[in-house]
Amino acid sequence: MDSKMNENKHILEVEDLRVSYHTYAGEVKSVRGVSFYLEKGEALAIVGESGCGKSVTAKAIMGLIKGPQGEIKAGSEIRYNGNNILKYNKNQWKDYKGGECAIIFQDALAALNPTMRVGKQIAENLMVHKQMKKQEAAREAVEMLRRVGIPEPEKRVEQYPHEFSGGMRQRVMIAIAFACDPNLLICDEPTTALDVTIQGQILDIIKDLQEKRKVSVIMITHDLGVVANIAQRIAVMYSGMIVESGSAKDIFYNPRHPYTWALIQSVPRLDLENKQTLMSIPGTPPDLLEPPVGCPFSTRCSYCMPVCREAMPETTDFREGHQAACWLHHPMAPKVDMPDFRGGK
Amino acid sequence: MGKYLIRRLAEMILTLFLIATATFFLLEAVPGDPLTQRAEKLAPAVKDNLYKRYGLDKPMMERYVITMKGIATGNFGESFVYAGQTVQGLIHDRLPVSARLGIQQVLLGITVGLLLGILAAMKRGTLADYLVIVLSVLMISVPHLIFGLLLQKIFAGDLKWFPTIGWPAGKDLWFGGWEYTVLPTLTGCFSYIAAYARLLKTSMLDVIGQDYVLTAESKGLSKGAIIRKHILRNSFIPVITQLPMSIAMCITGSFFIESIFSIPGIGQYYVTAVNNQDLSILMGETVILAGMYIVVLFITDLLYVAVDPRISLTGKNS
Amino acid sequence: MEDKEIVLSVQHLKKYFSVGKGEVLKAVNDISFDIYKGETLGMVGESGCGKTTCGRTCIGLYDKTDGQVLYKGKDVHGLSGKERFEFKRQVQMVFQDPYGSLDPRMTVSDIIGEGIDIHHLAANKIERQNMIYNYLEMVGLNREHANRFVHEFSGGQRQRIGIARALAVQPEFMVLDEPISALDVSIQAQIVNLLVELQKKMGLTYLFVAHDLSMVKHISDRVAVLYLGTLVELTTSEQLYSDPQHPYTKALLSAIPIPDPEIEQERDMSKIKLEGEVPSPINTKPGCKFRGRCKFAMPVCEKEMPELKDVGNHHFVACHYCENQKDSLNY
Amino acid sequence: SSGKTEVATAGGETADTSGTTDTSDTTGAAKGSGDSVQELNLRASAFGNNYDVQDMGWRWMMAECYEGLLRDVGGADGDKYELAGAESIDVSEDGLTYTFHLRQNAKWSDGKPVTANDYKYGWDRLLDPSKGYSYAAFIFNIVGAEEYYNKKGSLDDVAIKALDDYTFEVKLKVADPTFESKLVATPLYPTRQDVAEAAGDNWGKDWKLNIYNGPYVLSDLVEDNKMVWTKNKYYWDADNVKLEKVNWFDVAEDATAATMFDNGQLDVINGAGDYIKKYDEEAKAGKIQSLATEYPGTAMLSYELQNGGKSGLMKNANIRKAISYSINRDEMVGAVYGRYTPAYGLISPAITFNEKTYRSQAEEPISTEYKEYAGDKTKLQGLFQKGLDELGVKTPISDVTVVLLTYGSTTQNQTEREYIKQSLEQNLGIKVELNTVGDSSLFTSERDAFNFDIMTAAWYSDYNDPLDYLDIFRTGVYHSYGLYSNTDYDALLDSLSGLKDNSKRLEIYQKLENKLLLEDCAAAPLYYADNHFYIQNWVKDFHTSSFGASQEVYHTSVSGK
Amino acid sequence: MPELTPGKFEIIGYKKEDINKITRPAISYWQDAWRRLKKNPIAMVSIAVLIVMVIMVIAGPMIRGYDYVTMNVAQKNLTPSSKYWFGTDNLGRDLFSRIWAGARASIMIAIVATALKLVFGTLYGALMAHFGGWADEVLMRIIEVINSIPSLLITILIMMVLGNSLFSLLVALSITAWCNTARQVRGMIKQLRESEYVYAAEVLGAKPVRIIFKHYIPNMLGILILDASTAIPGFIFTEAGLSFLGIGLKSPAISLGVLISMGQQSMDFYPYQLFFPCLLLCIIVMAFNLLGDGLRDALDPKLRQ
Ligand SMILES: Nc1ncnc2c1ncn2[C@@H]1O[C@H](COP(=O)(O)OP(=O)(O)OP(=O)(O)O)[C@@H](O)[C@H]1O
Ligand SMILES: Nc1ncnc2c1ncn2[C@@H]1O[C@H](COP(=O)(O)OP(=O)(O)OP(=O)(O)O)[C@@H](O)[C@H]1O
Ligand SMILES: [Mg+2]
Ligand SMILES: [Mg+2]
Repeated sequence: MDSKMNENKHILEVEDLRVSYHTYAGEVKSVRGVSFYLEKGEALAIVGESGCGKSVTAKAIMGLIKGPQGEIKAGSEIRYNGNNILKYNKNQWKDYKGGECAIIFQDALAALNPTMRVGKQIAENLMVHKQMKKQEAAREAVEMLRRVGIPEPEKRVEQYPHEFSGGMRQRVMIAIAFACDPNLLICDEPTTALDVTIQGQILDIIKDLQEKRKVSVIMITHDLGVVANIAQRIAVMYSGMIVESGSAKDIFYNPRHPYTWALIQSVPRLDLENKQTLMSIPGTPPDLLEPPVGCPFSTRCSYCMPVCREAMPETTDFREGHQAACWLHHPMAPKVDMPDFRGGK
Repeated sequence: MGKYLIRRLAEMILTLFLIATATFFLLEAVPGDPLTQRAEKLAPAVKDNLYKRYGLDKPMMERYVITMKGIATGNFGESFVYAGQTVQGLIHDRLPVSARLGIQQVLLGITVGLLLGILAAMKRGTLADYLVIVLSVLMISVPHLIFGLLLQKIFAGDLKWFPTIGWPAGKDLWFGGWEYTVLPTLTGCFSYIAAYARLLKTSMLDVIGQDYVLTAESKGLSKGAIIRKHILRNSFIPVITQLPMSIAMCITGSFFIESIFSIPGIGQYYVTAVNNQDLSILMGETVILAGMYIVVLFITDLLYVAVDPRISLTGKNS
Repeated sequence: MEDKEIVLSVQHLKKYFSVGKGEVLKAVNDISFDIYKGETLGMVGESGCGKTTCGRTCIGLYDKTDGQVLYKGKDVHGLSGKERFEFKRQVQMVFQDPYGSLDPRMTVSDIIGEGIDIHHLAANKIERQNMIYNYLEMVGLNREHANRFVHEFSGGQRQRIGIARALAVQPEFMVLDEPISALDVSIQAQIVNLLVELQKKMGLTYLFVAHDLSMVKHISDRVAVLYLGTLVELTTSEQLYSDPQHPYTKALLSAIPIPDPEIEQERDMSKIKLEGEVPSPINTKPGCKFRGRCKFAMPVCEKEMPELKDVGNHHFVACHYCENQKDSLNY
Repeated sequence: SSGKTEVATAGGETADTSGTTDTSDTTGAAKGSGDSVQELNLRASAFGNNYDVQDMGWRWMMAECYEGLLRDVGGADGDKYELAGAESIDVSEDGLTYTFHLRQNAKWSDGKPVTANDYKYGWDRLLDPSKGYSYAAFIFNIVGAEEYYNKKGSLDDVAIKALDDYTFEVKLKVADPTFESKLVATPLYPTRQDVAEAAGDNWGKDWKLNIYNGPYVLSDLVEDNKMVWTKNKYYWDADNVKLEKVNWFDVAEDATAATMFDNGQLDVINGAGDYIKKYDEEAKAGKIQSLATEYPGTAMLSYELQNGGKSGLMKNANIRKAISYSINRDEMVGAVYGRYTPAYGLISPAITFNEKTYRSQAEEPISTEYKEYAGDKTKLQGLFQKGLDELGVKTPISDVTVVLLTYGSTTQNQTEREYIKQSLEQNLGIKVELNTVGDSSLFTSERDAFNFDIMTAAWYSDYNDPLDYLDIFRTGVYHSYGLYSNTDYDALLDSLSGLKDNSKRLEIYQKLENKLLLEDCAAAPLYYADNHFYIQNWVKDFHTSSFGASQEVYHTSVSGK
Repeated sequence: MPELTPGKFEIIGYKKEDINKITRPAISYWQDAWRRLKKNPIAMVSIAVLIVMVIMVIAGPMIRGYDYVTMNVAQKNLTPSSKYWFGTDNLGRDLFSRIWAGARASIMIAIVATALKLVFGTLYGALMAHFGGWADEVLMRIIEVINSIPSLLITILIMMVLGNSLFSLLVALSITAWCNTARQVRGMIKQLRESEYVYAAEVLGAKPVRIIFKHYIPNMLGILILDASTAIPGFIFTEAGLSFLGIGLKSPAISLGVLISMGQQSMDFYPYQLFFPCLLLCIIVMAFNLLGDGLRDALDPKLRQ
């Protein structure tokens, strides 16, 4: 990826992002060299198991990694429209956060200030970035709520988050995020806590706004169904690294990493027979306090080779930006194809 | 709401009744009686008269009933020891003095305490944080009396910035004669500063870790705005919880302050009354203080609602 | 199916919570179903619809408000001390939250051993130890894990410890209260596989509660769909997925995103989109609970709560609209 | 007076007497400068709460705001009496009839004259059985008085008479040389019938109801804070009263008082503890004046004589003596108080007899014998053992435990009891258990329950005669410390009645004191009280008296401040 | 980068034994908390200080060879010197020895009062939580009443009723303090009662006694320890305050409070008599407080990894 060449196409480029948390137990290497890019107007999904570093990546992009515990390692770069945001000054940050880039968190109730009226939480954003007056911002907040499909927004702006249902709270979060027409939206598992029926509504709103406003979206989730619904491109994360990335079709129909294989296979499908043994990934992800030397997936990989335990595989490029980091793609490795069963055997 | 108020009022009255009862029997359990000293030199007949006059010749239960009846009608009777003094007079003369002292202490203490708390929370792990910790422990562990005397010696004695003793009265009772109130207020506010600084620090650190602070940050709000608009209000719940305790603290603390600075408040009087087993005055003061405590408790509940919309007065809250 | 032995029979079960100020929350509102020996009854529904409450009331963890729960013919809520003790051995539960359901101050062996101790299932310490090892291995963990504390385990491992704890008293019937919803996809399959395997090995009967329809369909013989404390549909899993009747079930099924971009993109257009949110279970109005979000709602839905009726083939539905449709089909 | 600070005063109800100078009502400090401000700032550590003269509630206030027939004036040779309310006194030959010719220009603070009737009413009131004044015994010697008080006679038979407005006459049963010294005591002050009766039950409780006939008027009082006297313009000798205003500040802490004195906010301070040393030095350097006087009080140890105490041993005089002699009084006053005079007798040097201090005429009873034992453990223990043997007690000395009852929580209280405890333990080898109570009423209960062997006690005499000290040990007098009872002693006391011969009286007094302390060892005197006043240089004519106002400011003035 | 040989490219798959391996050493809740505490320098310094204190209150009075009660009037009010490190008091007793003896009493009183408070508060709180409903209401009301009466009144009255003794001091100190513990325990049990592991135990047929001892108490210990660590300095301080009112310890027994209140009365002349006990009180209170802060962090479940 040549950053100059892609300057106008790529709204965001993340290069060798490494983030650690310093805890009593030691240094948690949450993100260990993540690189990806995002095109304008594109929806990129980051999938992976719990604790693999998805949220930390999102927070890093949003500029929310805070000392003294959190640390973005030197050498990491996050370029937004070609500028490394990690070198931003106070004012640049202010414009970037909320104005250029917005985030939606998983737990909307926790992410909304319980003691502030919903309208004000939206208006606050407008006042910071659009230099609106109080009343103007308040009117605009009503509009935002209307746009995300909340009935009677005039009344609702006066209410507090706890008076909203889960789905509506997430809509409020979306309203806050979209308030200042960001160019980049990060959704950190926005629907995981919601029911499927509500999840559909929320995804529709996000997709709708994305299309209308040409926003680039990073959708973080571990639900492959959601990914299939929304994403054009997918990055699969495992243990603080991206192990495979490519277009949605590449990942779903032509995955190249054993972890992606296993991930896709372990999802039960409605067309499966009753009580079949599901494909599952044995064991548990590695401890990020002491990550293994070699491929992090090697401990659970049915295709594990001795080399996997010794060294980190290099990234192999396939066509059209499809990449995977696995020793299986090394010329010396035996040829293995993705097993052809899906979601069971 | 009306129903709620009525229920609260009923509860308050019940609590006050229980408090009065507890106080009465506690005092009964103390050996001797308030007249022991006064009657010591009297002839038996006169002594009987004296006891009769204060109703102390009656059996305990009868006196209990009489006392309770008196309280119900707001008549606590006259002091056993300071003849002629009544609780009504006390409320009129002394309560405002203590109230001003208490209010000034609490306001100043809470304000400074909160500022220090914010400082410590925002600068966690830095020298400022440790300074606040050390300072607050120091403020708690050095007794009021010593603080008061030191302040008096330095600021009134050596520097002559403030009067040594005294307290405003008359038209200055509430607003005026500030120079008299500076040292007593300072002496008393230290413990509040310490308590509130620690409290706010802890609860702010709690709030800082919450997701909605991240949300606020992701909106591009400045640090100051985040603290003001998002962190503070949410950190106030534990602070509010502490308020009634402060009222209780106020009374114990004010004894020393009042005695050092010759302030005619209820604190000094209270300790004297306890030592004298001055039942009527004690009963009156206790009921007043407990009443104040309960009212503050009620205000606290209102404050909770004001600060945290999730809490409702009437319904069940989390 | 009639010939099958009924393990648990739930009849008009109601469970109300009072939530202050005279308000009642009808968490479970008149539910009836049977569970047969050796089967898995799946129970799905949105969050807060009363699945957990139902499960807990069924095994006597909550007192009932009304109705009856019969375990092997005996009223669960009226058991004598001794019967109750034995009941507690025969009926077990696996909890939703793998973090909250294990005492953080106990070692794994103490957690698994707790049931063994309570029911005196081991003659001595060594036997107890061996039993614990046995169960640990049965759920796919190692002996070395016995002396560890739960916070060192991942979610999937914890859930296996939870299952081992339940298994340790050799139960016959288990309520699995969303045992997988807190877990990662890759781990969910481990647990489901384990549960299926154990059922086969030991002939257990399950009440499997979840909100993930695909997983429920996979593991269950029959599925019950709950909506706001009421049972709206109950049938075999094949039938439910191939021929859902209740508008809610239909919407639910169509809302599940399929992990396949092409199918999902196509389906997106045809999905049934439910408007609005799940209403509050406090002080519900009479009539069908779903009517506010139902596009087939009829005047009768306002007035009467539809009863659960067999629309043929042991397919039970509680819906006025479906009833009428069937009627018109039949006539 | 806008902009001025008003400080803890109750307002202007009493302003009629003080309107002129009362513009600046500031507590903190007399900010005034220049000579003209005749205002004095004094310290009180507590205000009394009894404004009834007959009850002798609050002597140091009453002596300045009221006036009796005589005034007690302190001096280098002890106290003297000056005519005050009385212009002259006629005593009949037999010493039984006293006729007081009252000052005709004496007035109450409301302008009405002070008449003989006011005295009669006050004295009658004192004897009124329904009032139960404890100082009634002061005038039991008046014909019919004791009978009336004990409800055996009527008021009409009491020989207290107002012959006319300005002539007041009383008749005694037996001649009493101490009678005159009692006249300075406040119970014998006049009381205005109309005012007292109008106040009814509240008389003596609410100062605002009082009227005054002394040099000053109590014009404001806020408990725990401040009291203000202003000059009584109706006072007959008002021309000689220079101060317009006297402020009394309730200052609880010595440290605060010292700060204020050093700042000039207090004009006089009563030194205590280490401050005495400090101010003595300053006085030597001429920075301040000092005025040290004896005060008629004696601190002692009393024994539980009724039952012999918890240990039962206090019945024995030798044991009591051993205890008494175990205490090194010199060391004690130095270490514990830093002031006071070691006492080896009962009667304070402040008491005058026959125009000279009593102590200069009578040797302290135990001073010689004490020296024999002082610091000699074997001798002391021998004495104690002797006592044990006399009682037939077999317990070894080291197993004896006695209970010392004390109260108070000041450093002085604490060191005092620790000193006594250790002295007894070290010198006698016994164990001392402390029974410490927080306040005086609990002390009274403990005392009356006989929960002690030894207790700390003190007697502050009410009138200037040795008899006042000796009388408290009479059988049946409630004040009998430790309930001492001895018929010989009582008989000796009785022999004093009507005895006018001073040399004979002196002899009997000495006998009594010796009997009490040397023979019976009914109490162990520890020290005689005193006063150490330190006075700013700008204060003139500040006096002190033993039975009037201890801080006598009648003639005091301020100049050169 | 290791050398790549064909041998390294043979598919071997994962080892069954490895997949569930936990790399971190086995560690219990308490070990973990201790480990976190150890990483907190302030808490460790506090512990060190407290250990020194404990040693000193035991040995301190003996170090200089002066008895802390026996007076020596000839040596009174001496300023600190090599003979008397902290000087002497007004009866000539070595202040160094006295201060440690005072600290001994203070700490002991605080610890016993804390124990009383914890035991009673826990029992009371458990009763409230267990019975709930009507009984809970009544018991809660009692707490409210006790809390609304100024604690000073209760303390003084108790001292009057029971007499001025160590025992009554302990009772007086703990009688108002247990309410807080009771409330906390009640809240904690109510919360624990709803926790799934308690339900799990119930499902297993566990009797209430078992649940209390196996689940409630171990899970409340953290809170109770925290409560204790804040209560101890509180008691030391309160006892000191009572000494000022003259209702502290009975002489010749001394506590820091007694020493401070005696020192206060001579602070104009012998400031060191006030300074040293004050300093020691501050150090002890501060050490306990900071340890409490450290414990709060160490025991905080949110910080668990
Ligand atoms: N504030 C923090 N302090 C310490 N460690 C942290 C912190 N935040 C995240 N981590 C650690 O970083 C790793 C990655 O966490 P992250 O939140 O990115 O996971 P995730 O992929 O978002 O998982 P999930 O799906 O559960 O949200 C985890 O091991 C987590 O424990
Ligand atoms: N102890 C309780 N007191 C009051 N209300 C309760 C209680 N337990 C559950 N509820 C309420 O009863 C309803 C049903 O709750 P339940 O936990 O059974 O739902 P669920 O279907 O298991 O939801 P989820 O999928 O979130 O676990 C909810 O509205 C819940 O708030
Ligand atoms: Mg996350
Ligand atoms: Mg549930």
